[in-house]
Amino acid sequence: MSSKGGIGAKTLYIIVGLVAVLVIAVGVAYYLSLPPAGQEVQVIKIGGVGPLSAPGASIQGVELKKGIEIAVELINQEGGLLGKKVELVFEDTQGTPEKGTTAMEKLIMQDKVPIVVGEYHSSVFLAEMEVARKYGIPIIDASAWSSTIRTKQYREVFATAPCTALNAEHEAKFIVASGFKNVLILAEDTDYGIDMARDLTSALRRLGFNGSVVTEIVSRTAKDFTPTLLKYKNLPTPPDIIVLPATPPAGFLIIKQAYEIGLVPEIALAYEVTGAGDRYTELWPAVGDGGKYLVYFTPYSPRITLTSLGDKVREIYKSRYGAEPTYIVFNGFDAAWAALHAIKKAGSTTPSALIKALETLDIMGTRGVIKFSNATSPAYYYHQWLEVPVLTCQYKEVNQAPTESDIIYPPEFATGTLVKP
Amino acid sequence: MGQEEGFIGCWDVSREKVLEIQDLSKHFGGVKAVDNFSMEVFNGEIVGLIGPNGAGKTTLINVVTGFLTPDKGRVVFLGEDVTGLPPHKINSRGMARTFQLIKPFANLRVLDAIAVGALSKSRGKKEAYEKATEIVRLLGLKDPYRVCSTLTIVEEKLVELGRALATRPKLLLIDELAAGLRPHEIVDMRKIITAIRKEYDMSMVVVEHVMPLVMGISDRVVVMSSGAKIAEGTPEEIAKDPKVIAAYLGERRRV
Amino acid sequence: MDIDVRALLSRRINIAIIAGAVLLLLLPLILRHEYWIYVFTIGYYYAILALTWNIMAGYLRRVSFAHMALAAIGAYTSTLTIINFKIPLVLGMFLGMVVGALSSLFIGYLSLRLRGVYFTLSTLAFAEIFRIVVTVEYQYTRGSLGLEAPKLLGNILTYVPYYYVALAFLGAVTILTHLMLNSGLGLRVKAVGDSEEAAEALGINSARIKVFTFLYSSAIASLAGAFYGHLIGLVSPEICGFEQLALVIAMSVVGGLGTIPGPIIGALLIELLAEYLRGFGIYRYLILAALIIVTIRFFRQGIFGWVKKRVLLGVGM
Amino acid sequence: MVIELTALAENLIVGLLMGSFYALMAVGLSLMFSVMRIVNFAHGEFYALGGYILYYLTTLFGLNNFLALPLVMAGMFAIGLTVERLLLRPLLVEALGGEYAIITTFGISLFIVNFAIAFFGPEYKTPPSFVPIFRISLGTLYVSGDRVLVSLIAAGILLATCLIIYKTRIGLAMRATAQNRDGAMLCGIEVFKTNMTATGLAAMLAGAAGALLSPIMLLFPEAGSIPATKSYVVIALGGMGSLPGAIIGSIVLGVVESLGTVLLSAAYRDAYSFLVLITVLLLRPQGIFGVKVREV
Repeated sequence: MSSKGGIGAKTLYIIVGLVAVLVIAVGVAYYLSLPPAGQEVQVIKIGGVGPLSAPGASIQGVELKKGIEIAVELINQEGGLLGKKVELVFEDTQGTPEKGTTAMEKLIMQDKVPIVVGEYHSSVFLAEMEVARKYGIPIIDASAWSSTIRTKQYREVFATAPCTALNAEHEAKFIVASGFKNVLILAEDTDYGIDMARDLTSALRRLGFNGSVVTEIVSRTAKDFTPTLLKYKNLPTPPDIIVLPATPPAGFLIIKQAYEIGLVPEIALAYEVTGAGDRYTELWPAVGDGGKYLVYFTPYSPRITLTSLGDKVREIYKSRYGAEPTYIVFNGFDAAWAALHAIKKAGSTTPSALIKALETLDIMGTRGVIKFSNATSPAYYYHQWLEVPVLTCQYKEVNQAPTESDIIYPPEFATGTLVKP
Repeated sequence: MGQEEGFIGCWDVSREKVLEIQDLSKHFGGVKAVDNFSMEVFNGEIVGLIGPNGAGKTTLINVVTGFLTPDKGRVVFLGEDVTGLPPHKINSRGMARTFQLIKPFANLRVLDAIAVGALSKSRGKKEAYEKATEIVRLLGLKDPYRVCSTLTIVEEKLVELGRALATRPKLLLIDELAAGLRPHEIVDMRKIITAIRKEYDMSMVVVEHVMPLVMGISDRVVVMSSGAKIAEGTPEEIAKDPKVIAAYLGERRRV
Repeated sequence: MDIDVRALLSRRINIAIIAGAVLLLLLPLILRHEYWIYVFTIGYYYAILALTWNIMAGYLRRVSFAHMALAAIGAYTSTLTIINFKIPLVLGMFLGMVVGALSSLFIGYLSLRLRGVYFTLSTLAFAEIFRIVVTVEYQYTRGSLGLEAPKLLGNILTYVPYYYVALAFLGAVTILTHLMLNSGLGLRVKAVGDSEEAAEALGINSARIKVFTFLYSSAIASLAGAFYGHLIGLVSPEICGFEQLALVIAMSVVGGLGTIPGPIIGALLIELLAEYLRGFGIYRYLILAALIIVTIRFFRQGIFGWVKKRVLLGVGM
Repeated sequence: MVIELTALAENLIVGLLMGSFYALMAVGLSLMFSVMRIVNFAHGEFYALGGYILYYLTTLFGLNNFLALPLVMAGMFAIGLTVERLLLRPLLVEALGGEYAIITTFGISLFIVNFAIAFFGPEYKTPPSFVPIFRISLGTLYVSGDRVLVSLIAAGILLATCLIIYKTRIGLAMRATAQNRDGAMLCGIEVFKTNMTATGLAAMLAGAAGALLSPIMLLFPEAGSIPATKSYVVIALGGMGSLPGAIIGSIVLGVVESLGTVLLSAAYRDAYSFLVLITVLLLRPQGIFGVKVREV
């Protein structure tokens, strides 16, 4: 072989050698980044998970992270926990179950966090709680609403976020209390939409509602809902309230097109129940005049009387980010606040102690006292914060911001009553 | 079908008919590309098929080899009616072709490209590569490990010819192989075709414009103009035939 | 110089590949980190998908947008049959592969006799219909919430066994594909890829070759999907998301179109990079997109293609 | 479910209106395919870009919609040219297989979507509408007036494009290149110029559709994916590369979808167009107007 051949072989071996060294270096680097097992740990790390990039809902993920960060800040201002500073390690789960599992593995095995808080997508949380159960690490659901998370009744899983079944009870009570007779539910073709429709229908039945309840599934990615809406507008007895478990863009488009064909608000009121009602900067340009008289479900309204802690959090958020916090910020804060106080109550970071502490926790959150129910029936009560406040508000003017819209249900929080055109 | 060596160049009716085209027609909209065209090829014979541009030669080849289905007429090959069969079935029966617009296997090496042709008639990959190496030697292709996209025009045409040969055809249809070649390359091509003829027992139809090539090697010549056959015979007869000259040079203006 | 450079070259490449394989075998001992072992296991899953996608795009020169849908079919079929009919897990995965293969026959019959772009369009249509059906037939598939899938090896505490199952799966697929592509059949696939008409004229039934290649690629992809479902423990529509398809295509293109080791290298590199750059969340797919465009525009042969050419030059071609 | 005649008629009108927008997308796509034999898989993202340019022109610079529209179209034309010049031309020059073009346009699509997510933000934007919402009622029939007006604009743009293609020199050059690229080259047509114009026109039309529809249908980074898949169905339905086919195909698709939602179930709405695509591929692969092409 000509000498030139030698060079070829050498280049190849160099390349393979390089790759090998790189891989080992990465491994060793990570191995060293671990805190030495023996020494006393100066910092208590708590894990945070949520979608910060596509294909996840990155806006909500970022707000969730801000809420948790504010909680950690406040605890550190009060001298941290067990004499140590608290550090948040937040992992981007990108809205896919695979990344959720990866994030949990990293947090538990590498960062050695004793407790994890977070998540917005229910499917990702389902994957994360399996990893939590595998290692016996407690995890608190901050903003994933699916009831399936609660009905599995894992001991490690707690939830401060509202859940669809609870919300359905609230919405059913509102519909009955406001005297609507014909309910139309336009649910998006996802598990969320369909679960909501089913839960709301059964909740209405349990309250003895004798009016008509019709459910229609619509495609989440469709752009034009006019044909479906026309169908209901031309019925002999058209609906007087249209409940919309349909996330944007579908939800917004339905409201706009229902207004265009004269179904809303003259014939029926629209009742947006996904919590997107308070994203008013996106809602109003999308629905325009169709938003007048829009009734919307939300776990938080600026006009709700917050606890002193809640006001403090709101001020910090407004001063730092120059905007009104949405409910996701409070969800993140309350979940983290519960986790931190569990560590304080347990006086240690051993997971089993934390779980017992959470089960008997009783602390003041941003919107009321946080307590986790230990009831096992109905199934979704287990480790759920039952009294998480949920509200129904109404925009009475076009382009109204949540700070001015009235809370119209439940009566104890109400700042105004339901208005029909 | 052992057939004694027929005399080259003169009729021998007893010889067996390899290909028979019976009044074949193919129209594209109003254009009669092939119009009631009939022709025969006998075993061991080289038939030249000439005609002006757009006479329908390539369309005829495409119909005979199954790439286009005819509107009317039949194609009988080795006594079997193959009209309308897909190209790969016709090839497996022993009829191979090259393309006027050559279709190289750009990413394969020369040896691989020729081996592809040999695959269908070999038991395994090894036998296919043996046949391919033999054809590379026959065609005098240098360095068979180069990738086809780096070949010159002549080499590409030789590979096209070589892979067709590798399918061990009974009848080889060569579509304007000499097009675009320089004079000395045409002489080489002629030598190769005669060498092939000696090496393999097969008949050929050579579609060509380059007169020195087709007239030199053809036993018989068929002339096609606007889809129809206008003349047939030995190269010498065709050269003198007034109809052929008219078709090529246009009518002699009568003063 | 009439020496067969390919033979000489392959000996060198084989040495490198064996060295790489041994390195990967020992990796769990070196790393001893559940997190990194898990990341590599996911990397092998993507390597299998990139490799099988590359067979279609790199050799048969047909781009399929249904590759992730086929993986999802494997995952959903396996999980649904196991949950509803209580069959053993491995049988479920096998059924997943069979259903994936049958789906490829359906798409293949539909479009493979037409020009390349029709095939791509019908794979796109198939993937979209599959995604819609999965979200709308919620009572079986639980829609976007995803379906719990039993774990492949029960709930053991470590991922090391999964790592070796994935590595063995990848090794088997690589060897099988190498044998197939270097056989007579492989030569036919490459011929049909380069010029269908020329292959047809040489006696190759190009329709059958195309259907077989797509069947081979889809069956393995669905089996990989089934494995993925039982690794993660949750089967959700995200498996066949647009982002996952982009990931697999980038891995295949950056690694080296039309090569076998290329997509594997691309898969491991991009998966490690993506994990390593966790902070770059928002820009991750922007970087991936740029990688695809730049590689096709300037660096068409990809990483392994470049290495092969370098070594070829080294050998005095 | 008793479907009265009015509901059917109303839906027919909705179908026709949607058809005009699908046509804008389909004609652009079909033009690129006929001239360059490339299906541009980033066509949906050209739609979204058009929407974003309109959004920023109107909100940041306070331009009136009707003034902004021509700017959007000019901007998109330029983007089309650059994409062709930088990324698509080398593939044609080196006569590479179709798969490289498909992968490149897929990369461009991925790039634009994620560029939008990173820099324009993932939330739902709504540019100001061209015309305030008003309703026309023809007897018992009800039609949303603003949509009718906007689809008239779309029809106008479509007409202008057809004039360019069938009446001007560059249009002739494009049609010649579509027939036979080598033949066109032989008679002195600068094929690269026609390719650039075709891509530019395609991007302009898609951008116009995006600009016209975004005020009605909300704008977000992935907004282009549904209209794109619809236009793939249409060009397959109408026959690859045939402009009349693209226009009629879009109208048919618009009507099939809106009637389908009322007669069948709304949940499977998007699936109908794909089922149409699959049946067309099965029965008549070259589409209604297309011609069976065999590259021999």
